[in-house]
Amino acid sequence: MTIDVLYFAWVRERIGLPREAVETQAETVAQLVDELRAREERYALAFADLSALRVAVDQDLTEFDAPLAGAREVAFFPPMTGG
Amino acid sequence: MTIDVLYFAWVRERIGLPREAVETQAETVAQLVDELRAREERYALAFADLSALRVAVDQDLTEFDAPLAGAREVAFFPPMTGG
Amino acid sequence: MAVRVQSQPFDLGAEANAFAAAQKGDMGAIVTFTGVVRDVAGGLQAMEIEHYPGMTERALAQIEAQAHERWALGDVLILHRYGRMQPDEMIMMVATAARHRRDAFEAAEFLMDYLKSRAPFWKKEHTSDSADWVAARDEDEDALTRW
Amino acid sequence: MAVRVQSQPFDLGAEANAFAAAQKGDMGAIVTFTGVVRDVAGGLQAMEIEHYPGMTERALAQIEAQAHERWALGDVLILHRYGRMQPDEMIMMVATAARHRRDAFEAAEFLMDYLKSRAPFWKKEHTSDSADWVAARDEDEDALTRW
Repeated sequence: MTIDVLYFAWVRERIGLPREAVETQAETVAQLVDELRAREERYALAFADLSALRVAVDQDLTEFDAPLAGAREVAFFPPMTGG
Repeated sequence: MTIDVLYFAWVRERIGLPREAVETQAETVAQLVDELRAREERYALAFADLSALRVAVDQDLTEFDAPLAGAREVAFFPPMTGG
Repeated sequence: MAVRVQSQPFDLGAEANAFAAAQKGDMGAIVTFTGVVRDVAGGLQAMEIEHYPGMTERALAQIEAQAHERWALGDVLILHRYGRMQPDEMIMMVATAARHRRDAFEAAEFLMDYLKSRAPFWKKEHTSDSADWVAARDEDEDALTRW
Repeated sequence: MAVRVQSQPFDLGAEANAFAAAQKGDMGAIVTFTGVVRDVAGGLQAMEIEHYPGMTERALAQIEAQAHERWALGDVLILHRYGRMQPDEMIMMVATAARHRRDAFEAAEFLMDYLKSRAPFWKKEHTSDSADWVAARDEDEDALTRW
């Protein structure tokens, strides 16, 4: 399946792009992260510490063990600092 | 001594005037209240239930057993309803 | 110190903007509370507010000073009207500025709780056939135990 | 439902007045919170706010819906900017209306606590020689345990 993967804030800066289409068979967010980490150093660095990251699947906050079945959009970003 | 006695809200309406100068030897607010009650029915009615009244001496909220030594102004009124 | 007691209407927007513009330094949080005349029971024609000139300003200044002692605040504004008001008119407002939002919120709630029960204002509701003094609510007195 | 996400500045006074004027019935209590760009460490030239278009509006609408479920409220406004801002510019505001002041205050605090940590905004501080993403504060995450 093809998933739109989005990056924000320093995750975006570290990976060097705001979004990309990713062809994957990953069944969970964590598996998708493993595939991305394996690509290049910049991905490995961005995903080095998952406790410093948050993830949203189809624009809802979720956990890294969340399933990806049917997902169209996955976003990775640091803890939010709005307000 | 002469004390300015002020009335507000329904206390003012019941007694029928907003303020008056009272010549008194009362040593406490409670003694002053007793003197006022003895004057006329409208005072007796206004001061019938002290739990429904509040008192300020020289513009500070206080209790009915507060001393009057040196006081220049005593005000009686119902519980406040500002805001 | 900013305490204002007046009979004239005030403009919430103008007051809020002026208050915000006056904050210097790192006061990043601004809270306002505004009280509006509402016709809860139906048939309200006017709200009349009596106060105790002199003591009112004194009580509000004391309440403001207590807020400054308890929280790290920038400016504080307490503005309260007296006299006759129509439904939908604004009765009063408070504004607080602080570095942290919790301080600004708590101080504004504190100011409201205290001025409700400790500042000498009395409300009278006028309908077409009656005029009744508003009774103090036990829950307003109880609110003071929070602080 | 009133959620607005925009890059343009907003006028607190105009928003507060419009919000108050829209309240009907017995909503006698109006609370606003406004967040302002402050230069806490010194040397701040600009604050940049990035957000996640689509998810932002969705998250704010969910937070607003939760507030309506938990408190008896009139209208709610959540307005948040993104893009580049100077010190002293307003970043965001919330407004709540309720019959009782406690509901209006609590709902406004709830909205602030949730949007701080659950709406997809990220702040970056620009000084003359650096640009740093603002770290999330533990106390902001901890604030959610109140609700």
